[in-house]
Parts: sequence; C-alpha cells; structure tokens
Amino acid sequence: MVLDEKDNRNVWEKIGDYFSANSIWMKWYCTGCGAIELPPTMTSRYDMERLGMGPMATPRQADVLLITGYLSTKTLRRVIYSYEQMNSPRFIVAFGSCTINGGIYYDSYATIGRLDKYLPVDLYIAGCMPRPEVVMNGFNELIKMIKKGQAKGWKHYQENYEWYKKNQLDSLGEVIIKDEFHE
Amino acid sequence: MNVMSFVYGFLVLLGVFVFQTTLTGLNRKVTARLQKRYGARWYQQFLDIFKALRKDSTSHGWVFDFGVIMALGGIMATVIFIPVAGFEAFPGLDNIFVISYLLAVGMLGMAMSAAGSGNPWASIGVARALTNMLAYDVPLMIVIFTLIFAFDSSSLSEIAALQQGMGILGWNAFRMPLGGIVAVIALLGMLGKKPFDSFIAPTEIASGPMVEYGGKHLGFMFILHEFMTFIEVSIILSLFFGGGATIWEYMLKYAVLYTFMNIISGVMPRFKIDQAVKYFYRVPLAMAIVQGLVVIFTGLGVTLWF
Amino acid sequence: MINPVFMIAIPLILAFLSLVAARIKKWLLLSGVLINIAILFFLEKGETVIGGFKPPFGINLILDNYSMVGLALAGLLLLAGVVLSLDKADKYSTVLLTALAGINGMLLTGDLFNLFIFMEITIISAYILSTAGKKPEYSFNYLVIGSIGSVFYLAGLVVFYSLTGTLNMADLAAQNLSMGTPELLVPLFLIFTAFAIEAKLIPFGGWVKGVYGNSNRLTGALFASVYASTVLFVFGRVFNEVFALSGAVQTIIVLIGVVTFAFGEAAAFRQVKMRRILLYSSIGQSGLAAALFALGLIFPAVLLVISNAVSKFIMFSITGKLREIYKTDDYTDLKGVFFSNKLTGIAFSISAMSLIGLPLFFGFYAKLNALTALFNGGNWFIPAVILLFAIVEGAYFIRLLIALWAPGKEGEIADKSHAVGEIRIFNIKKSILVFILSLVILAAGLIPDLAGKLISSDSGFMGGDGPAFTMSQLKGGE
Amino acid sequence: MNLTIILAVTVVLAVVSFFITRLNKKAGGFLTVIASLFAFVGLFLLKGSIGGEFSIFYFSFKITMVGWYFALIMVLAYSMTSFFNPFWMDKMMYPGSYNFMYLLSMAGTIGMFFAKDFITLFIFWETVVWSSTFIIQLGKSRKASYVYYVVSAIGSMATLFAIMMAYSVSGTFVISEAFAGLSGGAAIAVFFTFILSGLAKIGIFPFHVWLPAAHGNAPHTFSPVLSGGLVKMGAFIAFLSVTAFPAYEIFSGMFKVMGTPFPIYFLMALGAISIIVGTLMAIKQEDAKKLLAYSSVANGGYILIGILMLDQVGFAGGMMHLVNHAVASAAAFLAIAAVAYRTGTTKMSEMGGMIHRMPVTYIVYLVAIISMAGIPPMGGFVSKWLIFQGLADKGMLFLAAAAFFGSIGSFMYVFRPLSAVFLGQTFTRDLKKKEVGFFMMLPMLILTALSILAGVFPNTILRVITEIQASVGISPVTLAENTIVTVNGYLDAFRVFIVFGFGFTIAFVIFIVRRKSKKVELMDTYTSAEFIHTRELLHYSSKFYAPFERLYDKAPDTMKLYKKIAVKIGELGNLTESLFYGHKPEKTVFWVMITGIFVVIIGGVV
Repeated sequence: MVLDEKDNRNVWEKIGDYFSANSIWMKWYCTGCGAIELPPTMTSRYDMERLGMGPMATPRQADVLLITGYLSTKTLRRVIYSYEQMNSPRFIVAFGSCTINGGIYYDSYATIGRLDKYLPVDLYIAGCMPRPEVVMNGFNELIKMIKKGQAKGWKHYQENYEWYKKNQLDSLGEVIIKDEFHE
Repeated sequence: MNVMSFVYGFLVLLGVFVFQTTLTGLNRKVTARLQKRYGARWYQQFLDIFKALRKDSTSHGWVFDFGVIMALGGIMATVIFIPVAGFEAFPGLDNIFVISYLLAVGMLGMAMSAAGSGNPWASIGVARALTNMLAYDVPLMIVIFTLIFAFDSSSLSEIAALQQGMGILGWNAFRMPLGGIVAVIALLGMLGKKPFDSFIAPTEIASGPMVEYGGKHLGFMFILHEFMTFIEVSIILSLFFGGGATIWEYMLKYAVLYTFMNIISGVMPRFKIDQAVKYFYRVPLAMAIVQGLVVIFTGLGVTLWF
Repeated sequence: MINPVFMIAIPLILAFLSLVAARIKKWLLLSGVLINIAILFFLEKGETVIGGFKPPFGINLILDNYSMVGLALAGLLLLAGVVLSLDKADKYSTVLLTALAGINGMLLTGDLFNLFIFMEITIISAYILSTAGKKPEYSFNYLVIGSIGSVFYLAGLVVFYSLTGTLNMADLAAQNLSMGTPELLVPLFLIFTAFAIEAKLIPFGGWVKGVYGNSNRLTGALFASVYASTVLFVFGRVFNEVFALSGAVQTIIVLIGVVTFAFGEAAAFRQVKMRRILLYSSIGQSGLAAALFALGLIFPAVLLVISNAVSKFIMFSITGKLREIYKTDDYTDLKGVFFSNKLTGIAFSISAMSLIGLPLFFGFYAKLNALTALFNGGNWFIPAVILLFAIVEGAYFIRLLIALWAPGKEGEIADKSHAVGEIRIFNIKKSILVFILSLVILAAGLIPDLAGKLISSDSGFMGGDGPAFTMSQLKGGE
Repeated sequence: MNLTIILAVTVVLAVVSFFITRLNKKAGGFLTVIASLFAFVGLFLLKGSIGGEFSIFYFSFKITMVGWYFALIMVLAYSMTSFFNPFWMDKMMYPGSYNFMYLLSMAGTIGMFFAKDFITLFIFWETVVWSSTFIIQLGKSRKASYVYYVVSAIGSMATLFAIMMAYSVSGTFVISEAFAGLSGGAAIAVFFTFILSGLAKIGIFPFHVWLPAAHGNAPHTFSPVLSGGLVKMGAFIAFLSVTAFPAYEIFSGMFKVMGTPFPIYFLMALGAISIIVGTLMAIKQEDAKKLLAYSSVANGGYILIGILMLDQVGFAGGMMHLVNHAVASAAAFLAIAAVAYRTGTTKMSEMGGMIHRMPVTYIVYLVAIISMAGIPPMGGFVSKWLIFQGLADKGMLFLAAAAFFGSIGSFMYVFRPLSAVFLGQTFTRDLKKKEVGFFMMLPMLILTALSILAGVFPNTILRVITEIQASVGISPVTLAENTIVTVNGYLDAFRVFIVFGFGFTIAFVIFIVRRKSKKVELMDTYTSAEFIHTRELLHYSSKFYAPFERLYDKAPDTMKLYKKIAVKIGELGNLTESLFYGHKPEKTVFWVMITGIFVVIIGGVV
C-alpha cells in the first residue's frame, strides 16, 4: 500500500479516525487454518479487548475483514461479497502467508495466489501460522495506521474499482446459476 | 408542561447517557475480570458508539430508517418519564403502565426496522425477543400488580418514596421477598442478559435483530440499548429497592444492582428460547402468584414485617 | 249462504264424474279445488244437521272458526299443489277429489264415527298417492300400519260407545269424562294411536320414511302440508274439545310430542338427502304441534301447523322437482343449484327460515306465541327443549341453504363455476307462484298481528285462549 | 333527526341497492357507501334526541346514550368498510344480495341498539344474524357460515329463553322493567342464558370458534364489519346483563370473589380464558385474517371484563376499548383486504415486503396494531390502561395475569403480519403491484386518524362514557382537562404524546445530521456470504414463533367439542331412525304394543 501520501484530513476526520482506531470490530473470514490462532488472541492470555477490538457477527457491523489463510476461488466470491457489504471506512487484514503468495498452495489450481489483486489489503500478518503475539503486533500496526489516516485501502478500492473488478472476474470466470444450491 | 420541562428532559437524557455508558464500560471490565482478562478501557463504550455513528451506513428502505428513529425516540421519551431520586422532568407521568408500554414503542420500532431489513435472521431474532418478553413480563407484571394493589399507586416515584426512611428492610425486595426474587430474575430477562439472551445469539443467528445494522444505525442501537438498560434497571430499582433519596444514593444503588446483574450473567450459560419460556412460567410465575395471593389476602408485606 | 255439506258433496260428485269422463278429469280436478275455495267463504257458520235426526242421534257438521282455518289451509294448499303439478295430478284426479272430500269431511264433522269414515277415505287416497313413489313395499307398509290405526280407532270408538252411548263430539264433551280411570285410558290410547300414526309421532310413524322419502313433487307437497295439517287439526279438536286431557295422560301425550320433536330434529340433522331432511323435520314439527294441542295451547299450535304446512309445501315442491331434474336429492350433489333459479331459491330460503323461526318470517311469530303460552302456563322445560332443538333445526336448514346457494371449494370464494347445472327448476309462471306463496310467509311475518287476527279473529279456538303474544302488546299495550 | 327515518331509509336503500346492483354492479356498491354514510350522519345527529322515543310498525325505540354510543361505533365500521364494496363486486357471486344484506344487517344493528323492548331487540338481532350468515357464505368457506350461524343460534336461543322466562315473571318485555322481580335460581338461570348470546357474539371461550372461521373466511369486505362491528353487539348484551338485569344487586347476597358476586366473576374468568386462548391461538395462525380474528377473541375478553366490572374505571376502560378495538380492528382488516385486493391472498407465507409497494396501507396497519396491542400513543393504550387500573383496584390477580399475558402476547401476534406481509422480502410476483386507489385508502386513513385521536385526546370519548356511567347509576370516571384520574394514578395522554414527539424529534435530528446512508437492495443482506437468488426463500414468515408454538401444540381444539356434540346429535338421529323408522311395518306394530302396555301400566299405577 501507499504509505507516504500527505495527510490531508480535516479535524473531524482525524477525530473520526481516532474513534475508528480504538474500536476495531472484526468480521473473521475463517475458511483457512489460521482461525485457530484467534481464540487465544481473544481470551485471557492476550485479551484483544484491551485495544477495543472484538469479533462481530456480520460484515455490516464490522470495520475489519480478517481473512485467515488461503482462499479458494469459490470462497473468493464470498469474501468479495462480504467486503462489499461492509460500511466504509473498512479495512482488510490478511493473515498468514497463503494470502500473500498462496503459501503451500502456491501451485493449486483452486486457490488464489495473491489476495491483493482482488481486494485492497491494508495489512498483512505474515507467518504460517502467525502466533498471537504477531497478530497483536500486527493489529497495533493497524491501529497506528488508522490513526495516521494511512489505512486507505477502501478508498483505493473505490478509485481503482474497474481494475479490481477485472481481476476478480478473470479469476472467477462465469457463474451459471442452476438453482438455489447449484451454480 | 413548560419549556423548562423539555430542557430538563434533555438534560436527563444527556446525563443518563453519560452515566449508563460509563457504567456499561466499567461493567465490561467487571466481566473481563470474571474471565481473568484485563478488559476494555472504561470509556470503550463511548468509543464504540461514536465510531459507529461516524461510519457510513447502509439502508434497506425507509422503514429501516424510520424504525430506528421511532425506537430511539420512544425509548428517549420513556427515559424522560423515569423518576430519578424523586426528580421528574414531567411530574406525575411516571405511571408504571405508561412506562412499560411506552417502552414497547421503542421495541416495536426496533423490531419493525429489523424485520424491514429483509434479513430472515433479524425476523428470527425479533420473534425470539418477543417470545422472551412474553416470558419475563407476565411474572413481573403480576408482581407489579401486587405492588399497585398494596400501595394504591401506580406511580414509580410514589412507590419508591414509600420504601424510603425505613432502612434496608423497608425495601419491597425484603418486604415481599418472593416478588423481589421474581423481579431480579425478570430483570435479567429484560436486560437480555444470559441466560436469556438467545435472541441476540451472535453465531447462531448472526446477532438477530442487529444483523443488518451498521454505521449510524448501529450507533443508534447502542445508544438505545444504554437507555433501555437504564429504564429497566430503574424500574426494578424504584419498585423493589427503594429508589434513592438523593441522586448519589440512586446512582450508587443503581450501579450495584446493575453490576450484580452483570456478574450473574457472566457465569451463566444460555437458555434456548422455549426453555426460557418454560422456566419463567414455572418458577417465577408461581412465585409471583404466591406473592400476590399473600399480599392480597393477608396483607403481609404491605407494612413492615416487624 | 251455502250449506257446508257441499264442501263434501261437490268433490265427491266431481270424483264420480272424473271416472266417467276421463278425458276432462284434469279440468274436473281443477274446477273441484277452485269451487272448494270459492264456496269456502260463503259457508254457513255453525252447526248443520244432516239427515233430519238431531244430534246426538244424527250426524252433524260443525263449521266454526277452527274448522274454517283448517278448510282454508287445506283447500288453498291443495289448489296450489294441483296448479303447480298439474301434469302429475292429472293421473290422480279422482283420488285427489276424493281426498278433498275426505279432508273437508274430517275437518267439518261433529261425530267421531263419521270422522272415522272420512278419515278412511282420506287415508285410502293417501295410500294410492303413495304409490306414485313406485316403491310398492312402502305403500304396503303404510297400508298395514294405517290399517292398524283404523282398527285401533274403531276399537276405541266401540269402547266409548259402550261406556257412554254416544259418539257425537259435543255430546261426549258434555259428559265430562274423567280421563284418569283405567277403563277410559285404554280406549283413549287406542284413539290416540290412530291419530299418532297419521301424525307421524314417534314411535308410531314408521311408515313415513318410505312414503315421504319416495314422494314426488306432488305427493310430497300434499302429504307434508295438506294431509299433515288436516290430521293435526282433527287431533287438536278431538283432544281438546272431545276429550279434555289432564293428569298422567296429558303428560304422556305431551312427552310423546316433545320427544318426537327432539328426535325428529336430531334425525333430520344427520341427513344429506333433502327429502329425508324435510320428512324428519315434518315429524319434529308435528310432534311439537301435537304437544301444544295436548297442552290445550290451540292458537300457537294452529299457527305452527299453518306455518309448517306452507313452508313444507314450498320446500317439498321444489325438492321434488330438483329430484326430477337431477335424479338425486342429495344436497351435496346440488350445490349452487339456486344460482340460476333465484326466485325459487328465495322462496325455498324464506320457507326454511320461517321453519327455523327466524324473525321477519311467520314461523317466528308462531314460535314466540308457543313460547309465551308455555311460559304463561308455568312450563319452562318444554321451551328449553324447543329452543335447544331449534338450534339443531337451524343448523341443518342453514347448512342446506348454504349448500344450495353458494357452491365453491373450501378455501376459495364462492364461485358460480362450481354451481350445478343451469337448468330452470320451474318455469317462470310456476316460479312466481311459489315465490308469491313464500311472500305470504314473509308478509304474515311482517304483520303477524293482522295474520293472527285473520286466523282467529282474536278470540281463539274452541274456547281456548287467543294469541298469547301480539306485537301490538310491545307498544305499551299490556 | 328521527330514528325511524334512518331505519326506513336504510331498509329502502337496501332493497334499491339490490335492484341497482342487478343493473350496474359498481353503482350498487356505491349506493351502500351512500346509505351507510347517511346512516352515520343521521345517527350522529341523533344525539340531540337522546331520551326520545320513536316507533315504527310494532317496534318501539328509545334513544339512550349507550345505544347511541354502540350504534355509532357499529355504523362507523359499516360505513368505513362500505368504501371497499364497489371494488369487490366483481368477485362476489351474488353482488345484489350482498349489498342488500349488508345494508339490512346494518339497519338491524341500529334497530337493535335502540330497541325499547326485548322482542324488538331480538327481532333485529336475529335479522342481523341471518343476513350476515348469508354474506359470510360468499367468502372462502361455506363451513364458516354454518359455524357462525350455529354458534350465534346457541346464543340467541338462550337469550330468547331468558327473555321469555323473565317475561313470565314480570309480564313485560320493556328492557328497563323486564327483569324486575327475579330472584333465586330463576335469576341465575335468566342471567346465564341471557348473556349467552352476548358471549357467543363477542366470541368468549368456548364460543370463540366462529370468529376465526367467519372473520377469516368472510368476504374481505365483510370481515372488518364482523370484527369491528358485529362483535360489539355481544358487548351490548353484556352491558344489558349488568345494567338492565341488575346483576350486582340481584346477586349481592351470593358468594363473592374479590367483592364481585360469583356469577359475574365466573363470566369475567371466561373473559380471561378467552384472552389467553385468543392470544395463544392468534400467535400460531398462518392466515392474517384468522390471526386478527383470534385477536378479536382476546380483545373481546378485555371488553367483557371491563364491562362486567361496572365500576368507575374498569367499566370506562371496557366501554372505551369497544371503540378502540372497533376502529383498530376494522383498519387492520381493511389493510389486509387492501393487500388481498392486490395480491389475492391473505396467507402470510405467500406474501412479503408489501411495504415497498403499499406504504400507506402499511402505515394504516401499523397504527392499527399499535392501538390493538395497547401501546401509546394510540387509543388502545388508554382503554387497556383503564382496565388494568380497574383490575388493580379490585385486586383481581388472576384476571390481571390473563390481561397482562394477552397484552404482551398481542405484541407477538400483531407483529407477525407486520413482519410477514409488509416487511421482509417482496416476492417476485408482487414487484409490480401498486398501492390501492384513493377511494379505498380514504376509509383506512380516517380510521387511522381516529385511532391516533383516541389516543391523544381520549377524553372526547370518555366524556360520552361518563354520561353512560351516570345513566346507569355508577360514579363516572374522573376527567380533568386532558387527564384521566383514577385511584391509582392518573394519565395525561396528550402529554405522553408530546413527550413521545419530543423524543422522536431528538432522534430524528441526530439521524439526519449524520451522513446519508447508502441505499441498497433488499436482497443485499447478510447471508453468511451465500448467494441467494430467490426472494421467496429469503423471507421468514411461516411458523414464526415455532419454538413457542411447540410448547402448546397439543392443546385441545375447542372445535372438537362442537364436532363431538354434533356427532352425538347425529347419533341420536341415527338411533331414532333405526329404532322407529325402518321399512318394515313390524317395527311400528312392536312399538305401538310397547307403548300401549306402557300406557296401561302407567294408567294402572296412577
């Protein structure tokens, strides 16, 4: 992401970003194996609530879409759908190496390699698995970025919507709907 | 009814919001401590609400917006009627029936808006919430009915005043112990605390009525929740724990009662909705009826025990 | 002024003529019933002695208010029946004329033995008419049971004659017999049995199911209206004027009447064939009328008989015709049949509602009078039974009406596409005739006081009470 | 204004409309509108001649305050509903007779409320019964009409019995004097039989079976009248049975429950049972009209309890609930009828999201159910509040428990059509549907306005009720300017409304200053990121309260009781047939002999 842009927010936006930074509600998209690292992050050992973070039930309520691990092309559609249901400002945190380059599935025909091509990722937490410490560290980074107004993935997505859409369509191909349960 | 009443009313709203939101934040910490966590900052609840208000939002049509406004409007009107330590912005309107039914306006608005989102989970959540309401309200209303019969008044402030000045044993919770227990259990249900929180089960039905809310709608829901909590705890506080002679006493008692509710809830599992109904219609209902019969036929509890 | 004897003589003469001149018998029949009506209003009131011997030795005819009403009712309904079903009546011209003579005789006579003769004439004509159903075994059944009744009646008369030496009604009444004694009980029971059989009272009326159940539009209408009302009229006279009932006998007869009413209505409730419904309803109604007669409540009973006769006439006529057209009288197969026969349907509905006793119709006035009279007599049990089974009666009639009017699947709105056929039940003239007849019920229901006055001139019958209830009494009268 | 003119004109117009409908269906429908509006205006003007007496034919009428009050409610329901008539004529099998019966039954109700004597009352009552029976059969079920008639007949026959019995004692049918001189067992018998028709009409348990059948299946244009109007006839009988039949005085020596004589308390308990039964059954209905019908059962319970209390507060509540329920339930039924006019169904599982197509109808329904559930600021709240106060005053714990149950349960059932019919996903079939025309909208809007007015200025109605209370000799409910005062507290509905408006304004301002929300399509909802393409599948409407319904799905059906009785009567009929009416003469001969022997034995004994 572009990190070195000038800070041209007004006061209200700065205050808003302060609130956003200190109250991060996440929608966990846990199709990959990374989900196992989240319960310890949440519970008494690491207690993410200290930072005002917490899981939420639906993308409408959430600020952060947390994608834990590999995405098959089939689930990618769902992730995009979820992301588009979220309200701005919204952020994406990609979790684990699979989201960076495909990880151990780098040569699979069924998974995507780089999430960045399809959705604007604000922050990667690398590792296979990233341990809770790393996760917490990563979120600290995200909080800082939001405070500074540098987590602008959602704006980027709006601006380069055609590019993202093209990549998404290329990857997904045509979907033929047969009935409610078969596509 | 003059302009000052409205100013007072507005101030009450503001004060209640600050007080209750702070208390909620503190209670998040209490819950965290129960779970051996450090917990959120005491002002976290404010951050959450303001952040939600700050965000963009999605709307599913006019009823989705209208319901939210109606809900918050109704609830705020109810808050204005709640007597706090004898103070009322609109004197004389603290009738228990008015309050409990005006509260229903807010609930109806919320239910309407939720169902208006078009999400079936919201409808399921509302269905559960209404069922839950039917479960806890009947025992509670019977106890309240008993109080009205006993004290010949349906005014919250009057009933609260009647309990003051006799020490702790003058509270209705001690004069009518069964009724007091029912009230506390019903309060858990009213607050939607565990074990009676199946209507907002986050993973089962995606937080039920809240499923489609985001941004300012969600912020409204949070504010509404704070107000609603205040109303519910205040009703029970005034009716069974003597209200408060001064504002400080009131706030202290309130904080204790609310925290107590939270602590109970913190160690509870969750009832399925039909289990909740069965439970309320078995134990608390029987207790409420026994209490009612005792008061009506023996007069025991109308005056002090000793 | 015309001698009442002509009421009997003219039909008899015409009946003989119709045997001779078979070609014009239809016209003879028509003129017979018409003349019957015409001379009715010019008859000489009071007692007419026949044959020169003074009663109690000779035979006399009595034309009072009571027999006048009976004559008018029977005559008019017979006329209507003949006009409505002239094609069917043609074949039975002789029989019907004889029956008319018999019926007039029954209503007029002042002598119990003479009554027997006229009754035999009438019943035999009924036997013959019942063969129109083409089920000989039912006619035979009727014949057997009817004959038993005749024999019983005769036997009863014999005993009475041997005890009192007279069979003249007025004379017997003057003897003021005490009905409590066992030796009188048996002959009384014998006579009662004869009437009970004809009046279809439970448990005597076993023949009804076959005969009424297989009637056509002529015979059904006549049986249920003309014959039934005549028998009840005579029943009323015999058990009020001749034998004043009291004590246990009265209780038993009333009980039989009430039980007949209740059981008849219950039996009608479970029927799906329209003729069966009507026949059991007839049984019920005549049970009620008999009970009222036995209690001495003549005016309400007469009202009830009249209202029942007119209604049953209309309903049996329509049912018979329906059966002719659709070969069935099961109302579940006749759904929506009134859609294309609105006039007929309205007539049928008015008759049925009058029978139930719904207000605005004549039956209501009859029912109200009966109830008032019963309550005035300090009786609350019979009204309770009447009202209880009025619910049952209403239930099956309304069910019938609904089925005949509104076809349609359950769960869909009533729709004409589900209606049975579009055949006209009656042609336009006959429909209007039936409709006018039903309007009489409606009109009499709307102005019941006038109707009541017309019937009894306010004085009641045979020294009994007049109307127990009048509408004018509502207006601050009493 | 002269009552006889009103009656005569409505009856004449009824006949005229019958013939006009044969010429032009729509014109006949409009004639019912004119006739019923005429009757409404006429009745309104009749207030000037309260206390006067009129007579026509043999009927005599006395204009009383209570009669006027009832008649006005009734004709309001009739006249508002009549606006729908012209649009449904094509769907009727017998449009002419529908219009005729519609106006005839209206005339019947008017006459009934003003009757001076019981026979007049009964004649008009039964006229209403049979004419409405013939209307109901035109709807979706023939059986419904049958059930309606039978239950009504049970009631009216019992009442006729009571009238006659009272007459045999007092010798008069005049309402105010007919019950004089009754005492002891006769008084109890008369009381219970007399009120039976009232119970049957209000739909009190166990006579409530006709309501779901008839309301649910009657033509859509008649259900509002049934629920908003005809049910209230029963309340009139209940009213008479505590005032004309001074039950409290006659039974004053009897065993008392909470200060109420046992027979009256028993009836109140029946009212309480109907509240519970009505509520529970309404919750599990799948058809919107049946649901509303059961809600009428529950509300009938409130009305009965209120009226039977005959005191300062509860009675006023019961009387006021009459008008509130009439207005609300007529509006709700009309709203459902409007939806049915567009979609052709009233099944909740076959509709959804109609709010986006018919917003005005939605508002009408919303206000109606708020009033029905007794939520401020609508009229229903005030009347329920009064009833609660009355119950609390007397300490009737169990009745109050039922009342609370019904009140909270009503949130559940009124919300169901709201959610299933109006909210949620719009079905593909209905995407192009339009709002109903202005002529149909008008009565709904009037009723909505009335609901709100009754809630904001309840004293307008309560002033009439105080006059009624004064006329029957009980102390009237205390009214200040805008305030209703009771022993247990007072209510200022207007101020409640203002404060509610204040709260609403604040919320609205907060909402409006925040950034405008992005409008999304209804199908764009959270589905766990699953793609759903069928609107109908994304709509939760059938078995709405399934977990709760499960708790009482084995509850016995009252209809079974009636069916059992019907079977028993049929069996009696069977027995009669087989015992006495065979095709064999031997049978009759046998019975003749048996009876003969029996008679002889009896004769011998006696």
